[in-house]
Amino acid sequence: MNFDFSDDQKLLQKTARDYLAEHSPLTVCREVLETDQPYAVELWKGAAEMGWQGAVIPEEFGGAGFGHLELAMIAEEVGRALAPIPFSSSVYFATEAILKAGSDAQKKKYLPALASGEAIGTFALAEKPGQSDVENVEARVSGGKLCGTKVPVPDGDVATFAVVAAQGDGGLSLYLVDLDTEGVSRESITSFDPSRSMARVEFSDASAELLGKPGEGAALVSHVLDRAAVLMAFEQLGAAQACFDDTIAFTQGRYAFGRPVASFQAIKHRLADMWCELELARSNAYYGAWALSNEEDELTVAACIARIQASEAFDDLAVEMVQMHGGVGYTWEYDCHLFYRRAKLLAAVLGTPAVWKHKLIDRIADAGED
Amino acid sequence: MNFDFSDDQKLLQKTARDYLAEHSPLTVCREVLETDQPYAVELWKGAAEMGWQGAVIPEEFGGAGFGHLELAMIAEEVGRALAPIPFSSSVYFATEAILKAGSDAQKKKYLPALASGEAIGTFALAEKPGQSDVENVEARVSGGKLCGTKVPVPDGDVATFAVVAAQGDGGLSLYLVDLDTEGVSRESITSFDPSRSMARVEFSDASAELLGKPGEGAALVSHVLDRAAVLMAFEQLGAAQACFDDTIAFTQGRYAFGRPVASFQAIKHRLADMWCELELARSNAYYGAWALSNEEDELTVAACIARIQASEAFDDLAVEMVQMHGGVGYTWEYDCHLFYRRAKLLAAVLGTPAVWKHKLIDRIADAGED
Amino acid sequence: MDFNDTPEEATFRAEARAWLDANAELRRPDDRPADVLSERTSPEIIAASQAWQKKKADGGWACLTWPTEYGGRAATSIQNVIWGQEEARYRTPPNIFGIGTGMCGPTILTHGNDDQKAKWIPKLLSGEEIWCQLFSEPSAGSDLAGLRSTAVRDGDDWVVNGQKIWTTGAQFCDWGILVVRSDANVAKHSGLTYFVVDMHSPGVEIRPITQINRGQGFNEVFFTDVRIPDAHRISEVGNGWAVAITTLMNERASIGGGGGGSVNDLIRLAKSVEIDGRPAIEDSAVRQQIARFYTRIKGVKMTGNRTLSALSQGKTPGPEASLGKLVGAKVAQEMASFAIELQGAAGALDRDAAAQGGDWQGRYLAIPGLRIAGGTDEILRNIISERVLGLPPESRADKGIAFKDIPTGPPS
Amino acid sequence: MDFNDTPEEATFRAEARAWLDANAELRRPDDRPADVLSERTSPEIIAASQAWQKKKADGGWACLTWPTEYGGRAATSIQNVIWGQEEARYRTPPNIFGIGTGMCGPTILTHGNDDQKAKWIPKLLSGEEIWCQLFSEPSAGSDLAGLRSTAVRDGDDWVVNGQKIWTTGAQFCDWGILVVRSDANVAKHSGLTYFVVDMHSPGVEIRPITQINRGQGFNEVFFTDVRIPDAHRISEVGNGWAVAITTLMNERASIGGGGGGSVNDLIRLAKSVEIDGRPAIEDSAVRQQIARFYTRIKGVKMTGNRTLSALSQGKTPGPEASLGKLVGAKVAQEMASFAIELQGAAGALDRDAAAQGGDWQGRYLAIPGLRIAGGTDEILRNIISERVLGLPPESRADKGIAFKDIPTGPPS
Repeated sequence: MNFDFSDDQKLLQKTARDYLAEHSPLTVCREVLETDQPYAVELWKGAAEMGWQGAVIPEEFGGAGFGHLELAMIAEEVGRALAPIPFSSSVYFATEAILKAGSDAQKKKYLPALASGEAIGTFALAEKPGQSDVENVEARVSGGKLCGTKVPVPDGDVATFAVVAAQGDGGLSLYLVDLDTEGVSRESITSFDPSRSMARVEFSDASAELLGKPGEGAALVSHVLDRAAVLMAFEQLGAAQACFDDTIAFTQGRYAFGRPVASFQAIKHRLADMWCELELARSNAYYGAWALSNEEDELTVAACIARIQASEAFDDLAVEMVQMHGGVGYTWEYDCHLFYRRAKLLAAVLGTPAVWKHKLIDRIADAGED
Repeated sequence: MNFDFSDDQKLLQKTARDYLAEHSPLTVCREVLETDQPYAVELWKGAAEMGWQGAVIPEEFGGAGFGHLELAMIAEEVGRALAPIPFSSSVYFATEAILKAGSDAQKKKYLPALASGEAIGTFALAEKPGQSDVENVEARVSGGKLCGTKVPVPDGDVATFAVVAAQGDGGLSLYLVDLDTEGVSRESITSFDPSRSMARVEFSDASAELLGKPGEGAALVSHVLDRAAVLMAFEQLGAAQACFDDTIAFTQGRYAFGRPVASFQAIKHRLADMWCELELARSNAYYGAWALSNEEDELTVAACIARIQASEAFDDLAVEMVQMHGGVGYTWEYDCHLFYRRAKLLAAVLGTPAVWKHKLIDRIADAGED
Repeated sequence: MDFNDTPEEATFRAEARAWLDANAELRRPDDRPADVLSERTSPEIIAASQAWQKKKADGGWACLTWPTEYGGRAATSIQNVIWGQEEARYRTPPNIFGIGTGMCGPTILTHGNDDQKAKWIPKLLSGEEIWCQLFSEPSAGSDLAGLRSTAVRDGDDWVVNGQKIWTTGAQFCDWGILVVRSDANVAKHSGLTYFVVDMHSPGVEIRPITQINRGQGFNEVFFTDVRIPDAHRISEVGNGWAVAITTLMNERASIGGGGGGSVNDLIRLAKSVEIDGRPAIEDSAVRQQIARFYTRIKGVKMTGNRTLSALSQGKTPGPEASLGKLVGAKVAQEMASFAIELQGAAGALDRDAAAQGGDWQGRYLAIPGLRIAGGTDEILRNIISERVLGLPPESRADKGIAFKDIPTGPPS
Repeated sequence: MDFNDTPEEATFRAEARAWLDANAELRRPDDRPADVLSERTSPEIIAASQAWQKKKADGGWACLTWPTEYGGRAATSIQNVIWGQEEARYRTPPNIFGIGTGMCGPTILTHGNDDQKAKWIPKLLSGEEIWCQLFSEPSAGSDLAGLRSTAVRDGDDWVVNGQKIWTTGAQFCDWGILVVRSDANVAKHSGLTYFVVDMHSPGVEIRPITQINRGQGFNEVFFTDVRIPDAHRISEVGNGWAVAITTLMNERASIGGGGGGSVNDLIRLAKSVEIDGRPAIEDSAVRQQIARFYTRIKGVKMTGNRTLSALSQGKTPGPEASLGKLVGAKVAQEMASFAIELQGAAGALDRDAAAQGGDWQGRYLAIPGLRIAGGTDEILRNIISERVLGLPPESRADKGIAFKDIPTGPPS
């Protein structure tokens, strides 16, 4: 039994943390939030130089050839720093989709550019509000031309290409679509967390290339979402940990009635409960990482519980962070709202906890697993 | 605006409370719990002498001719005392059903006996575990003879007659069935709260008399449950209040670390939250009483929110009562478990909160009510 | 038990409605929900709000419970509530007088002398002068009595220095109520004094605070050698805490659980989005959640009706009113959070890009303020446990110590 | 990251399994869940439990981590865990030695002298003698150091008077570990002394406590002039609190989140009952709840795996272990409550009258004990906040006061 990351993996994490502490303090997140800048371009380049975007891309395709455990460690740090870059869209979604279903030609075309950060990928699934994304896909490809509207597409305003779910001849399928091409029009739309951008992308007879087999779309979406869920859980975990650490520090330093706020039992006990939520999130995320890196059959179950607990813990902790900071927590000047916004955004972008709960029960109800 | 009980009603409540304090201290509940006695016979007779069973039965049928507001006040006190008598079965269910749907002959036959306490009525709906009681009725009447099994029937071992939901020629209907008659066999079964008894009742060609119109069963069940829900909410409210008062007293008197347990902020704040739950339950119960006594269209909505909040508040408070008493709360000797058991029993017997939540949404989703 | 007005109340309501019909327009079903209109600082809105207040004052419908000699109508509390219910049915400008009429006025009427009442009350009531409140400080929020701004006597004046925060509307106000420390050598509650300050005085500097929802309803107010005549002192030197309590009691009575959006809006949303390919309103988990919100919101409302009944019977509601804000703000936050989740991926959007114009996202960003302003959840639970339930007070680390000796941060 | 055993661990596991295969029978899928078997006091069960312990001791599989000189095998903590995992797969009698081997033994091994170890440890390990713990008192639960039973020195003996409570198995035990107050004139933690008491001594009276589920696992133990030789004192006079801490650390490590029933059982129930005319497992609200339980239970289990990994790397787990009991007991209670609600009206039944033989009702009545025994939720949150998170301790009303002067009830 060694349910922990290795020393090498932890060292990689430490390197990532140090790099981000220097190059992505919260002021970088705030700058993207407060300006029209869709993401931190320099940080994105720096991350690519560190090999993060290509962490799980094989060396033959220009990647670092690490495994998913290493990527999980990087994701946790990206989360901790609230790094305002299209990392999840490009790495957890687009890269995973191509690794899974791409032809050799597709891999050669996209992976090296993804690894170098030159290409930014994203995943275009949702078309309208609600929790029925796969059921609601109306975008359609015929004769290699895609028509339809995807909204919201995370980072869709800055991505160079998208993996798009659309109806094809064999049913729902995935397609690769370059976004700087004829027949694609896109606009930034207001994000709940403007440090991460969102777009509406309209396709009118845009060239689309099949990714995977025709009709394999639903299975591939599920596959990609499982993998992204685990990686995203680490990003959420890192952010939740940062949120918790800041709240602990604040309540210890803030005095009321002649004593630290953190000495009041009501606050202490709530912090203890928050710590439990965070530790559960960490444990479930580790389970997900194990399943992902070993390609275990349990991946879906592990992804579900990692995703559910990470989303709920981060959301909880961000709400409590604002509350425990009192008045200043409600100001733009303090950083609490960066977490409060990011928590909701990350919980929304790849299926809400409710969606994953249904998926979990689908899996365990007949398995007799315990 | 006078959203409160009148002085006369409060006086009636005070009388009931004083009577029960003398005749039904918790030792009476405990005696029924610990022995084979199905209910407190003397208390039942005393209650009848006070006119409680006949509170809403018109004087022409031997009742006190009070209204439902008065009955609500009595129910709150019955709840506060955890009175171990078949009050809810006979008064909230059987009496209400007959008042609503009974023919003049049926009223003449049953109401005076109900008012005097000589007859004990009950309501037999459920047939198997689950939340689909009305959907699952398989008991059937043909040619005036009832066949089927009802379980659990609250107080079915001591009741003299039951209002039974069964399939008839016109669909689901209600029937009056005397239980001391041929074709009825019944046995006590283990109750989660043995201070209130439960029975399995089997009917094989037992004589059954239609109550209301054929096929009117579903509507009548819903009608009776709405009314019973409001009255039961008061019983739950009274019990929850007793539970809360005892917990407050205990935590103030119990010292740890040189100070009252009730002086610890974690406990204080939880008590504050419990008080909020209790007050919400009280407010919603009052709303239910208003709607019931005025035969308002809003009765169903009011019954739903009264039932939901009363069930959840009593359950919550009973759990906290045990927890806040610490070790002694876990002993048979202390009274906490009387509340802990009763809370679950009362939440189960006329539809769980989940059932009432569905009913509520059915009502409000299209009403545009706010 | 009767939700209807008494005959007297009905007469009064009819009178109010008649005046409103003649002077305002009824709200329409498709008007934007009142709770998402938060902008209150533009000159147009201030002018409109002042005009409406003046109209009400002229008609005898401003500050109904105040004495007639100052422009009120000596109405009962229940009449005041009835007026509020009726006024809410009409299209009226955002109200910028809540603090003046709800907190400043009642405090001056209780603790001010006759000169002070005559000087300030009529113009406050008529909306000619706008008022704000200057209590909280960066280091004195929940522990309000820990405030550090000072007042030093100098001849007939006091000289005030320090910083206040969370002052609603400071940038367009004429007068402010102010609590400052006049003596740091006595226990913290004993060294406070209460003033009315002219917001146009030299040395008063106002800086807006941007909230997490980018709104700017609040300000920081800096005082640098601001002179206040002793005649503008309310009550005795050192009695400021007692006066402040009057203000705060009025504040808590006026902050409700509003701003949370309605269950109706949520049901509309649940009908418009899908789960598992079917309208969300048919999903059992969604139904259970909405039912829970409805039950609690209605519970708060019915608790309010019990309070109104007490008012109607001439009783004074007590600290029980904390329930409405404590439960209401939490439900509001849960409901907004749930509504965002219902939107799925589109929950990550805001404003016009989101469902229902982003109202739920807007609420989600506004509601943390509700859970903090006018007493955090924690303070409300303290109030309920100590003042309603009579539980023992917290052990106090700052009891019986001169203010200057109370720890204010970690030992260095 | 690897759930598999290291090669050494695998070898050890195989060895354990081989011995178990030879000496016991595997559990079967239709065996009653272990968590609902609570009866441990009948002579048959005691005899069976002793026989199994003896067999393990003879085979070298009892108290694995203890020194070989006392019958242990000086195993590592992870080996002990592996043994536990393997043993749980077999049909074995209820274990009545948990307190002896989990708490009493380790304390004596840490604080006892060589004579004491030689006298007690071997027979404890072999199951020949059964042990209990005598710490809690009616007025000293969470505040354990507030205990009032006394020991007074008399020649070579101590004379003990007072009352203990929550003593598991006292009625069939031979020895007990006991903490009593030897000096009430010093601060409360300083006046305690730790003894081993012969449970057959004159003056020891045992009365079973009936729990809310009618079980009788615990007892009250009354001491009236009970004499204990000074040779049975563990560590110095007045050092009892430090010794007790050793015991309690071992207690918390041994109490898990068990007893709550499995998600599998809950799914079985949800398949067998209906909501709205369809199997409950298809109901969205039911699914969301079960998923939540599963996520949390699995989270506790995975947290346990992280602890095991630390053990496997030779680290000592700290107060973090409180998480398992705090979260686990609460989830267990919520799950039982939910399972009862799923049964609808039949939820009001118990035992054979209820679904699944009343297991959920039985758990619902047993679980409050889990949330209290070995540290209430409140104590666990104190431990986490102070010892894991390093937050400031509670202000102490009883600090630096002689024990006899500490308030123990409301002023009269």
